[in-house]
Amino acid sequence: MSIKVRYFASLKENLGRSEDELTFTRLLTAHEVWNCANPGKPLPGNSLVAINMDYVELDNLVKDGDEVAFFPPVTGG
Amino acid sequence: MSIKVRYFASLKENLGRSEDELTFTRLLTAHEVWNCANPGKPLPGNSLVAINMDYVELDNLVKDGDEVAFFPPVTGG
Amino acid sequence: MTIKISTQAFDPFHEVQSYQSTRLDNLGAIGATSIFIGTMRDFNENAAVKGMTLEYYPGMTEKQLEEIVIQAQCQWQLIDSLIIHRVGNILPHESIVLVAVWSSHRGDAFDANRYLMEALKSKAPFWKKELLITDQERWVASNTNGYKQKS
Amino acid sequence: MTIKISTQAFDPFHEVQSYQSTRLDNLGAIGATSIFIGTMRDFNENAAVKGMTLEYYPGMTEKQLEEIVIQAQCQWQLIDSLIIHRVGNILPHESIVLVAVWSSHRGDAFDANRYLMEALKSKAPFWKKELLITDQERWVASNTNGYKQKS
Repeated sequence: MSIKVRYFASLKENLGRSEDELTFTRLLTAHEVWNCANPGKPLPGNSLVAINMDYVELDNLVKDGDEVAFFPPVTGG
Repeated sequence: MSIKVRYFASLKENLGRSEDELTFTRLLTAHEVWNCANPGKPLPGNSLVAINMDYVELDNLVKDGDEVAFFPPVTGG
Repeated sequence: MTIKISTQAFDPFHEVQSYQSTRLDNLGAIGATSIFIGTMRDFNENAAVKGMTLEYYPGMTEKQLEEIVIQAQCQWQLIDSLIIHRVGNILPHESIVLVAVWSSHRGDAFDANRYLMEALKSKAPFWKKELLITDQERWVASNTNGYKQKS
Repeated sequence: MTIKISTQAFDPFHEVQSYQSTRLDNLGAIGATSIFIGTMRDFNENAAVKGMTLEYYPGMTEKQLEEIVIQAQCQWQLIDSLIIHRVGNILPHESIVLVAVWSSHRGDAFDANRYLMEALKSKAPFWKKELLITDQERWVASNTNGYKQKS
């Protein structure tokens, strides 16, 4: 199962990279994807999560080919 | 006591005139001013009244030199 | 605060832009601009309308508008505001009213603009007489309450 | 409905006027136009700001904005709407966001515009990083709720 992970704004800056391409053999939640991609770095509590550009909860399951994005609260407008 | 009375919009059109200059010897309310200026023509119930360009109630007293105005509900904007 | 009664057609975008560039000196404080433009429709209450005459009460109209703006300034933090209202003979598509509010924050700009429009429609002495395409004339009876939810 | 992400500075008045004259064909139905312009201030949270960078999520930002507009169209009767949001490097006084709503009635125009702005600020993936005059950089932590009354 191949997953694209994207990071934006302060999350991206803190991690020092904007995306990961990951391969898993079992179904994971979005939160587990973060933990596998960033071992030892807990996801900041106010982070937002999107799968394929729709907002989801952290316990949503990620499917093969999905794009998972993590980012801080939005501040546009 | 000299009073200027002004009429606007449909009230003016229905009366066929836009103002009256009236002289009274006693204190009158705005409503009495209307009745004296327009005998037999009751003031339409939704009319608004202003004295010297401020909204007032019908039972407000009118002073010498005041401008009393009667007009229908406003419809600007 | 600027209030204008205009006997001529006016371009609301030009008016706002020109006011902003010539009259406002603390542009860096402006975070939010809320603009409302009321335009003459070619229909009203199920009738086609081809023209309108807007009557007002010179002196009282300006006085009431000033009081409305002062009330808004007491309730919200505003940098400036501009109100232009058309009078006289008006054609469909022309602007009737412009209310522009400049503020640092959007809540103030939105709420003050809305307040100014509702207060203007309920307190400023203007009266509309419509000319229908049937050549019949009719006075508009009363303004609706814009805050009320439609069913 | 038109949504634009702009990497260049834009003139909100020119954009609204040009959209209205070229894209709207039923002008006679328009009675109310509500416009909101968000502008970059030269201060924020007690610090002087000399520049800003606006990041976004290409694809998701447009998708979320479209969903917001569709929600507004379900709740209010709208003739058309235009949203422009700036991204990239921005200077004080420049426009960040434009929301314009055309409707027959003012209640719809006001309420939809307010809804669009609040929804945009809470849902559309944009992130602001401020450059202070001290040359320090800082991410804006979160947007306020514009409906909330200030004390």
